[in-house]
Amino acid sequence: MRKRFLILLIIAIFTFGLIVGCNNNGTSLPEQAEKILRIAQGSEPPALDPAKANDNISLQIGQALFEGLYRYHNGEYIEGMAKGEPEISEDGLVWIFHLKDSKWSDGKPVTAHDFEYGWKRLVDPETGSDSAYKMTEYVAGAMEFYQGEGSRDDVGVKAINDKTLEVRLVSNTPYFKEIISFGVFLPVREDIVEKYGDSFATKPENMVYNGPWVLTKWEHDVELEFEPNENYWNRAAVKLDRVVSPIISDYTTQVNMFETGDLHMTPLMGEFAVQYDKEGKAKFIEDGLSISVLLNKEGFPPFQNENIRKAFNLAVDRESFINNIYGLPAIPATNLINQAIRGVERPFREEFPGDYFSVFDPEKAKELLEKGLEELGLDKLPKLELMFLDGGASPIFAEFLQENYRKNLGAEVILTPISFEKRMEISMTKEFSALINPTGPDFDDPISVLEIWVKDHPYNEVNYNNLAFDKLISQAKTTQDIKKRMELMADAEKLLVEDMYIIPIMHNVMGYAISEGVSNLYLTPWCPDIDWMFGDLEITNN
Amino acid sequence: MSTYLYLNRYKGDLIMHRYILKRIGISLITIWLLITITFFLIHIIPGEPFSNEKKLPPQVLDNLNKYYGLDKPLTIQYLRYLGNIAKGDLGYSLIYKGRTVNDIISQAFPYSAQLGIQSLIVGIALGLTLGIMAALHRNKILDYSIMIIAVLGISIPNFIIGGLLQYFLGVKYKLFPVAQWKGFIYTILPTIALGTRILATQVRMIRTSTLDVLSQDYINAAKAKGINRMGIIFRHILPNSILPIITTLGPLTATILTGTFVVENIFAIPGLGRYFVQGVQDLDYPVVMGTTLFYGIFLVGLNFLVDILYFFIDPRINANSITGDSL
Amino acid sequence: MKEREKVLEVKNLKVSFNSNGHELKAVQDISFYLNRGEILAIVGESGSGKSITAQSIMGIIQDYTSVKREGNIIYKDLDLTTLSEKEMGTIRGSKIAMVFQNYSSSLNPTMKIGKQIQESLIKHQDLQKAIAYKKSIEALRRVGIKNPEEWYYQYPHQLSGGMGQRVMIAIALACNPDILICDEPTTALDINNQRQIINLLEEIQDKLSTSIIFITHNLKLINNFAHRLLIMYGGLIVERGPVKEIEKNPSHPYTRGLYKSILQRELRPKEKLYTIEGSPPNIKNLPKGCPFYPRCQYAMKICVNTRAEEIEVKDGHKVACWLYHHLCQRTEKRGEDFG
Amino acid sequence: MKDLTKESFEPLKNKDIYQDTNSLPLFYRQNLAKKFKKNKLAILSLIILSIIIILVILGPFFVPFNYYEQDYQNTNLPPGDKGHIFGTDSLGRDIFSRLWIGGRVSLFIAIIVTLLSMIIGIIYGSVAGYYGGRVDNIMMRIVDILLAIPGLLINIMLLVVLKPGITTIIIAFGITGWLNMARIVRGQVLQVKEQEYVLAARILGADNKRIILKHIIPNIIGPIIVEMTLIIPSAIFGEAFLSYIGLGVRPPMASWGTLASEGIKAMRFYPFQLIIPGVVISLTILSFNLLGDGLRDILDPRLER
Amino acid sequence: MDKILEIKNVKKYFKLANKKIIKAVDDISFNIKKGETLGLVGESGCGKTTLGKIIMGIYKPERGQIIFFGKDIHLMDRIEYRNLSRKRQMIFQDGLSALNPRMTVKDILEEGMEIHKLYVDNRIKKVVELLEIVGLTRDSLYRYPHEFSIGQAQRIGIARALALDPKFIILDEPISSLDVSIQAQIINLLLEIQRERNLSYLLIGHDLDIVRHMSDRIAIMKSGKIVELSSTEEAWNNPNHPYTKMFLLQE
Repeated sequence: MRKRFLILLIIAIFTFGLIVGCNNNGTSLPEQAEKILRIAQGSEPPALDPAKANDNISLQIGQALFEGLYRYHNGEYIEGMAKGEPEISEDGLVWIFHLKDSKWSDGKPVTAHDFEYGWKRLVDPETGSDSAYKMTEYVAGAMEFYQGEGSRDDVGVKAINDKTLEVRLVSNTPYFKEIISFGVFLPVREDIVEKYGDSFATKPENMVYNGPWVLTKWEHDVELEFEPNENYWNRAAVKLDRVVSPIISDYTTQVNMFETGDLHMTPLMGEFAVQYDKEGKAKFIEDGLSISVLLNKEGFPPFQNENIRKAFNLAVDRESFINNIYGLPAIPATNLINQAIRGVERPFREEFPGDYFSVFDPEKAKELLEKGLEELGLDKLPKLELMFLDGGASPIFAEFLQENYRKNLGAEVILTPISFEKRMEISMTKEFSALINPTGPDFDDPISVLEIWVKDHPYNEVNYNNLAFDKLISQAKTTQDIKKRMELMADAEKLLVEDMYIIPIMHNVMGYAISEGVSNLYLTPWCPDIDWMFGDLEITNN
Repeated sequence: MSTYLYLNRYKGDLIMHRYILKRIGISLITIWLLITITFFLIHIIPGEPFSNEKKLPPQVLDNLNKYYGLDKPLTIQYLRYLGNIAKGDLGYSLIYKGRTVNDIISQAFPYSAQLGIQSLIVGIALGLTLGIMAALHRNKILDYSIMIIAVLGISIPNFIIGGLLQYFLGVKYKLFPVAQWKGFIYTILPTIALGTRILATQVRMIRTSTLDVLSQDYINAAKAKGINRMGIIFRHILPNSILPIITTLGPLTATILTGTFVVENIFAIPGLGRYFVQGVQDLDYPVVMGTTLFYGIFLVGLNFLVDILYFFIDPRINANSITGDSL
Repeated sequence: MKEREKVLEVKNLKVSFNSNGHELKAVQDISFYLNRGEILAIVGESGSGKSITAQSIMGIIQDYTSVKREGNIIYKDLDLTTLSEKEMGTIRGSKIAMVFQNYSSSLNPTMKIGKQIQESLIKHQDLQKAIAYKKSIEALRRVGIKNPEEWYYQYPHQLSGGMGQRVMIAIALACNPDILICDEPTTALDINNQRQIINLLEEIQDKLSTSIIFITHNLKLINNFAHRLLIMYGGLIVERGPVKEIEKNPSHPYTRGLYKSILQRELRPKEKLYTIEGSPPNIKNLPKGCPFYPRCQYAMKICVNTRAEEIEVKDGHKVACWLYHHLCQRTEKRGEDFG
Repeated sequence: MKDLTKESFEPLKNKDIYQDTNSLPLFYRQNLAKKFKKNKLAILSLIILSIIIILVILGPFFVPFNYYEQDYQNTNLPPGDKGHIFGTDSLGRDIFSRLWIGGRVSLFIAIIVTLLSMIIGIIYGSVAGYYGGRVDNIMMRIVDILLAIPGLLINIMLLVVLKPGITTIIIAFGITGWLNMARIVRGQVLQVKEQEYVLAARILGADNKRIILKHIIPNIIGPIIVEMTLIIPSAIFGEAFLSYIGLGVRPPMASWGTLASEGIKAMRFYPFQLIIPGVVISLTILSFNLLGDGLRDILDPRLER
Repeated sequence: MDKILEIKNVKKYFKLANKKIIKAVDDISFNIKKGETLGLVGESGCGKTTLGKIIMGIYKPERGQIIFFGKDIHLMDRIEYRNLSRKRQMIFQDGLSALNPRMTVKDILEEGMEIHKLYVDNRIKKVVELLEIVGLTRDSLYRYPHEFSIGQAQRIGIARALALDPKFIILDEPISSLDVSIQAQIINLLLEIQRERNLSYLLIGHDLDIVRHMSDRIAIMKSGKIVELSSTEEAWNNPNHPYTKMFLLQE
């Protein structure tokens, strides 16, 4: 289920469909004493209902409006509604959280019952949440309830009293705190949901907030406006007076608005990234997103041959793409785990560099291809259909790949742009030959990238099947020693790369330009990728 | 004489009646056809909207399908759809959770309508002025210059005009806001971007129809009455050269729709065009169907009004014309 | 015809058009006058320049790329050719008015009949709407339209032929002009209606002593109607004089031909008619001399390159033909050979 | 006046001295050619179109580059640099050859759509117009109804339903393109068939086939050609619009629409990438429009005499 | 075969857009003899042109018989009916608009011969002959209609009608669009042709002098009905119907 989420994340970033921008209207709008941050959204938030949010924008806004037990902020997991660390049972299966004294925006206290209701609602089949998988994999009884087999009462979430929440897990999950920091594990007020029914969270009036901000205006497809939540327990940390989010879907328009001072922030892409970088105005930050190409031997039989798969890997001139076309200083990938993911103490990639192959080697590729063809008894490769998500940088990368395969392998590649919906469908049907796959981890651990490739995992889209790999993963999942875990995962990654059903292309980097005077605006490699909750703004008087 | 006149009037009423009834009939058939075509086109699309949700528990899937009415056979769905449309209910968006298509349309359309109407007014007003000027100065420099502007206007795709305007007048010279729609000043660039094309098509048509009018004897007759230039232009040329324009209002509105898709995107205007294109890309069926229907019904309605308007404005639609059927 | 006062005098009018580099001489040097209360008929075939003459007087020649108009058109003491467009606008419709050939194309199809009558009243007499309305009704009644209050609100397409032409006349007469120019006002009508229109014009001339220039190609129509007659051919006036006089003694070979080819009751049925051979000249290529010589049975050498001066055959009856030159010895000129 | 002699008054023997220009033979076709020559704009458009068409056909052969080869060391080169006449795009592809290849696609679409619309439109329109009466009534009511359905929306929906690509674009445009043609043809046929020369031919005993082929078609071909020159630019335009919203042809194929919408993205930094396809699209549409206008003037029978 | 054409109780109605019915031709009967000219006069809109078109087979009458050379056209087979078009012809009011602007004079004159496969060997000779009959020279052969004046165009129209050697011609106001000096030429031409070929004419017109001059008998139409049908002399000298009196004597 996670895969779905990954893809959403990806689309968000790689296709610029749901870009976030951050902005300050200091220059072009009349000066106010108010500190107003202007930060654009690439589209309307599809859903602000915590149970239904599953995209970058909704989650970004959700983290400002609501607060779960813990939250990810400026690179670390900090306290939210929870007071201190949870109490974890010996076997690691029961977690007990204590809540702070805090209030909803309407003045009622936030209780453990709100959490219980919110979490159960997430996995209630009636809700039909796309993010339910986040919980069903970890919390006892959740999967059964979600699939209509178990009952609501058997879900392992329980408010022991107003301030104490008990959670029972399926298995020992050391990183459970990280999991629940994600923006769907939120408290939800039963009375409000009952009151508004289907229209819950579709209008500012139809919701209550326990996060740092309240939504004051939601003009569809035009603008959202936020004001500080006076009942927020840490009101002092909220510095801005207002945040305005115009919805701008055209990328160039966003940059234009940034340049005229109508926005405080804009993402940078392509030529804009290059130009801003030259002027020293670009800020690049590691991104959890990696781009790879999935090869499906069922869809394209020649991919059964390892040499052919490797030929398709070595034929891609990653550096040329990044240096001359892509604009952003992404990292050519010779492995699958993103540079942003933590290892034992430092980033995983620093501890395990994992340069498993040379970045680009057309001669070798050609050689491997011929060898592979010979082994298969083929004269020529049949036509290959390469699918890619339409929009943003994907088409240009697809064209790049198409030409690389034509030039270096003589392969005829047909490009098929697909919609997001179609991509989702492929995830289920696994009917494809090759697929450009921008993807990122759900949480900050290599396991998130690797675990889906075990046999029979629903998101193992290439039907990867390697017993040794599966064994390493199951070991890694249960090992408590973090160093050992990382080593196991590095070995697993090596196996996965060597089999080359997944061709790593690059690990992404995001580029932003931010107006002067804006501070405490955090960009994170994970979804949601912008965190403006505690941002600040210097008011210039000119 | 008098009886003849009264008879004539009575006949006029009768014809009017029949004419309007006939038009209403045709409009209704058109709308029905539109609904049907839209419905079946959407259902040819490979894959059910929720087929990708196979891994969802069956109960969830059922709920979703029931919610969106996809669990019934196609004919039932079709009938239900017809029924819902008759009730004015266009369903829920698949992408924007909890928002009805009616809701989206009622929120987004006013923007498109304002943009469209502004462009239409600017385009037609300028088009009329320039077109008549060109015709009055036929084959002189003024005529050529106006025609060059007009032809350039129809030769440059909308999105290029929009992009150029935004960059030069917005970013570079900072004369107008770059994007959004928050007051009159914001509407200027998009209106120009969209209006240019309307202007260009109108200028050519008005010029032709004005030339036609100018060659009519009644212009000479008006001159012979001693009517001055302005009088001739406003009372004799304008009402007559404007007539052919009215019949093109329908197709013109369709042109404007195309324009709004592009212009709304470039200038971040939350209009319906943007929802439609977005809906197409997201395969948000209810939105695509709803928007298409809405536009279609809107256009059909507009055509109907134009026909009626024409009936009143052009006194020549003759009650006594022979239909061609002989008994 | 008591007062012999000239209300209009046209002197040496020349009109030419430039069409694709060709100079088209529509009117080549004509002069004539119009007395107060007189009906002057101008008769000629298509291309003879008669309509262009009328339009030149009104100053409304159009539809050609470049028009050249020379000569003087003097209305009372005013030379119309020197007036600005604006000044001319005060003359048109109020002092000199015009009735066009085809009412269906000369009435604005999108304007109510009453409005079209009112228009010139408001323009020239600066009347209030209510008075203008009354006056328009009056104008309609004057041309013999019953129930003018009804017709006031009708559109031109609802008119029948005779009615349409009456409305045209009503418009022209709205401001009581001194001169009414009728450019083939009856050509598109039935004989029945033709007669009525002629009667109407006669009546108007009688009552209002309006001077009328009546342009037609139909000689029969003017017999008992017009006072004087101009015969035009190829942009020139070939013969002029009192109608009765010319009818009695048509002098120019063309005029004679015209009168002869009008059917005479005395002819036996199916008897061969007298004809003028050939076709009217093309104004793109007019002969240097007499425009009629290619069709003239009496053509002489001199006719080819030289135009004849007008020669007075009788009081006020003038003809432009070399046959009447004192040096010409030919006898045909006296018209003895035809009755 | 001075040298009038008796001789001057001798009867003229030979009147042939006067020659009416009217009788000089002037052939209809010559006349058309002459009128065409006089219409400088139409000539200019024709010349521009010919150049564009020649370049579209032959252009790609003039340069040592092809439209799909990517040169990563030479991306976004300005025009003229390193032998790239119009420079290179963001993938280092030669814009000159892409432009003409794109032209092939755009013009191919335009021409096929036009032909399709013409064939359907002419047949439909002339059947309705010629047979008139109830047949006409029903046929035209169908057209009216179809015309009231916004064609663009149907086009987009079709492109979503079917796979995007040249064929689909052609089908989508073709489905709606013929309607106007049918209306125009029908109107013309109705008009022409009431002409007295058609009556005259019928009275001579001519059958339907003869009347259609000899009397109607030659007299309505003008408006048809004019309409044709107007469908072409609207198809080019439509394709550009579809490319902009992402429903255009598939890479590595290019079309003028895809080039222009790529160009608009690069406008800030490499304006030539927009200007070049922009100018060529505009020139083509402009020329077709002017040619159409010119032909309308030339073929207008009212201006014939 | 004395009677070239017999019309019996012919009716033709038109339906207007407002469902009103116009009785354009309302129960008309008459006949035309060999070599005879029947003048058909009436105010515009009285149905005389419609009647002409019915006789030419352009309109189908609602009711009534049209008998050519003794045979009802409804009873004719295809070939007979086809051959009928050789025997009946029509001359139009506007000579120019009756000529296809895209055809040369030669093509126009040859068309009838082509249709009826006449003079296969020497059509051009026949065409030149026809041109001479109507007073045009052979240099007109390859010219297009717009190069001619209206009078000349009318002559071409006459030549076209004569090409098939018809027995009966409808003249639909053949001279009303012509200049005065040309009218007489065309009348003479028509009279001459009639005399030479012993043709029958149905002359539709509103210029009474011309109709009177050319016709043997005259029919006066009013609102789709014939109110008077008598010899020309009698109609003028001794009209029966009051309408005739009013109509004929208004000159």
